[in-house]
Amino acid sequence: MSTLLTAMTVVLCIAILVAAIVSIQVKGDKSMSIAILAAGLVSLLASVLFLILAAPDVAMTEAAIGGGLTTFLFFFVLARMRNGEREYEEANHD
Amino acid sequence: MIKRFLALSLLVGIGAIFVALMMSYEPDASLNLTARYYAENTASETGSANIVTAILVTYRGLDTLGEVTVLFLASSIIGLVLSLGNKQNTTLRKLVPVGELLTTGKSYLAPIIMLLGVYVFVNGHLTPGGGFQGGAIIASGMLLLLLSDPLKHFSHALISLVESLSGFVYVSLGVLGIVLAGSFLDNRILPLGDFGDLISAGAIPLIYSLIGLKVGAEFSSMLANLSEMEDLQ
Amino acid sequence: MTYIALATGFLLILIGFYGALTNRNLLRMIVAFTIANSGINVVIIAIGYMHGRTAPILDATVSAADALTRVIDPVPQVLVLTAIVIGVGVAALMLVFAYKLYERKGTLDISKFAELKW
Amino acid sequence: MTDTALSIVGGLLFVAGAAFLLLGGLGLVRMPDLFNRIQAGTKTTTLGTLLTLAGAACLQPDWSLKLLLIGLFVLLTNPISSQVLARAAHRMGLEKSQLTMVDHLAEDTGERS
Amino acid sequence: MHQVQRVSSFFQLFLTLAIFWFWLNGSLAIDVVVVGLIASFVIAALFNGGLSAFSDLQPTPKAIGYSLLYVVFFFKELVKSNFGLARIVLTPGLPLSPGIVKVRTKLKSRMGRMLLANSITLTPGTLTVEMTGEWLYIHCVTVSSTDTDIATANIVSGFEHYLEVMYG
Amino acid sequence: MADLLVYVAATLTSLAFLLALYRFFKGPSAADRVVAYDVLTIIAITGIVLIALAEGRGIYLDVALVYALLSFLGVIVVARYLERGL
Repeated sequence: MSTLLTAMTVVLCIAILVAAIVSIQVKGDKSMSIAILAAGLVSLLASVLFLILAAPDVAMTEAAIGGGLTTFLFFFVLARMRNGEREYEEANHD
Repeated sequence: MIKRFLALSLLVGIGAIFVALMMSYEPDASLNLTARYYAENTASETGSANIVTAILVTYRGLDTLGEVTVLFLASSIIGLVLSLGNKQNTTLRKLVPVGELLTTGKSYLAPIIMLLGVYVFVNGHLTPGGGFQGGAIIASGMLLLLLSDPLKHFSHALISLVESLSGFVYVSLGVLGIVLAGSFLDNRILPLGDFGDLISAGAIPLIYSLIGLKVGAEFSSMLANLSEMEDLQ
Repeated sequence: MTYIALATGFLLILIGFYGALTNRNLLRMIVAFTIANSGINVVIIAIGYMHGRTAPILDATVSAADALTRVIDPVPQVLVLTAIVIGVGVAALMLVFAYKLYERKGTLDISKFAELKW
Repeated sequence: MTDTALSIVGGLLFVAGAAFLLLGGLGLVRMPDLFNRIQAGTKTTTLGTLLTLAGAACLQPDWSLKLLLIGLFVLLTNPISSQVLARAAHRMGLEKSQLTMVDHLAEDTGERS
Repeated sequence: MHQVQRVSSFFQLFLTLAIFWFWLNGSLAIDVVVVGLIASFVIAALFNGGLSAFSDLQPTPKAIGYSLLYVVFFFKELVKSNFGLARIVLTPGLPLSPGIVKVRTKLKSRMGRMLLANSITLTPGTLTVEMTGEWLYIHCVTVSSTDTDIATANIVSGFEHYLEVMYG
Repeated sequence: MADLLVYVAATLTSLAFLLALYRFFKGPSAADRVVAYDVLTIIAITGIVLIALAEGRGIYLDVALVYALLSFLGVIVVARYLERGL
């Protein structure tokens, strides 16, 4: 079963890196919310990676915190300053 | 443009260090000295099946106390910073109302989420999980309540009561460890019981439950403070 | 497996740093910071992993007697466990400060905060 | 894992569940607009997850209680998230596919369709 | 009267949580029972007014029999409609005719309406978008009829037949 | 035999995962990405069950339990933000 785990690790790592790149590079309408969502996906998938690396305690912490709490904190602050999202587009045209 | 170039060159430098680290890294074939001690003695000394829990609560219990304190500080600084400043233009926010489905769904899911949190921190010494995970799950239950009613105000008094009460009992149990068993936060103030039972491993389930309540209350107070922020233009 | 996870962790740290250095928006910088944070966690856990061994929890499949040969190093896991929880606290603090700056200045663009520049 | 009849059944259930997951992924990529993507994506994956959980319960009968509970939680939480998302998408006035025949909700609330 | 209702709703929630606790632990040892009862009691007291699977369920034997039948019916529908959607996805031309239709429900109790909406959502091909009063707005992958009454007969009636007996 | 079937299932699951990831990467609107996120977390539950089977440890299922009960919160948060209800 070791090859199965290795193959799953490869797939997961690709997914994590893609999500991270989406989070950094995304542009356009609603780009801020997509960036936050992608960061949440990074931590959710990292928790599966932790489980493969035989750390179920850490995996559970990351799943419980990355899934809802962190995303929520970001969105709550973002909802209070909706102009900040639009402003990003103007600021980054250099 | 020059800034971007500087950033990229810095990243290349860091990346080179990382590659060097990875090339020279060789996985250990056997456990190192500390890990060996923990692997051999945890079961007989603390009676806890989960070695991570045993280290977190007993062997390095003082660090955990410090960590919980840091979290407490973070949540109180958030409360302090948000309470500063001008509050004259407080208008009630106009929000899209919550649908009936989410309201009904919340009222049967929130108790189950809370129960799962309690399960996770009570079973901290047997299964993966424990106080920090359980506290986060309880705070997620609070988050569901907040999502289904964004203008809800939590009782700050209740949250800080739970927080300070569990903190007080936690420290008292630690001091009791000095008196009865010889060191701070020693779990052998209660009988170790049978290995693998729910009530075993001395004071570990009790201490971890208190940590869970404390962490849950701290996260909840963070959420409550953030949800009461005002809209900015 | 260790090496794949290690490489992912290092790459995550680099991606996070890149985002934090090149973005001008404060919130985007905080998002990049959390990505770098998870990358560091992945690296530490990957270093603790040992091939062919299993999680440090004793139950029916791993008895206390053969724990020495079957379980992996629990110490990095304890470190990361606390680091994740603290990470949330730090992220929340940064968000609150960003909110306060926005309240004072009406902008999130980092190049507009010029008081401490010289 | 021994090759008893039960484990073969479990393996087959596992493959069937994975096939439904693949179908969900395929639907997610092929469908033209958001509502159809929700239908194809999250619904077929629910059945897929339930089947894989049943397959795991056949392969390891000791775990069946916990696997059943996981399935129940998926059944409880999944519809709520997709309903809330569909409602939000409709409220945002998201563009619907050209094929859409009728939209009573937009007619009744007076939104732009 | 109000007091009686409160106590009974508390007891229903307590019972549901206790069942979940034993299910989670998978054992009935004495310490598990004691801790579980305390935890369920505290949570049920904090969430007074919360719903559970037993809330609003009619206490007649017929309702209990119908709830078992409902589970069977639901899984039958789930598998059937999954194969229906599978055919659509795998057909190269994507034979879609999507739309949002309006249907009517007769159910009044909160839990019954919740279960109806969830069942409609979980069967692929239909998705509840909005629910106001007696009207449900449902997105269908293939709209059979835009008329409210015919759509109601097609989509809702099967589930409603069971739920009406269970929850009244 | 059963092992072989599990391998086949793992391959199909990985394919589904990559397809959903493609939608997450491409997704024209924010809501499309949220759907992809939802599908990815559901598939991850199957992934966790596969890991537990491969390692032969039932206690890993607790993580799947937490995943199943909490991952929908992220979707709800984003959906409420997008419809301006937060």
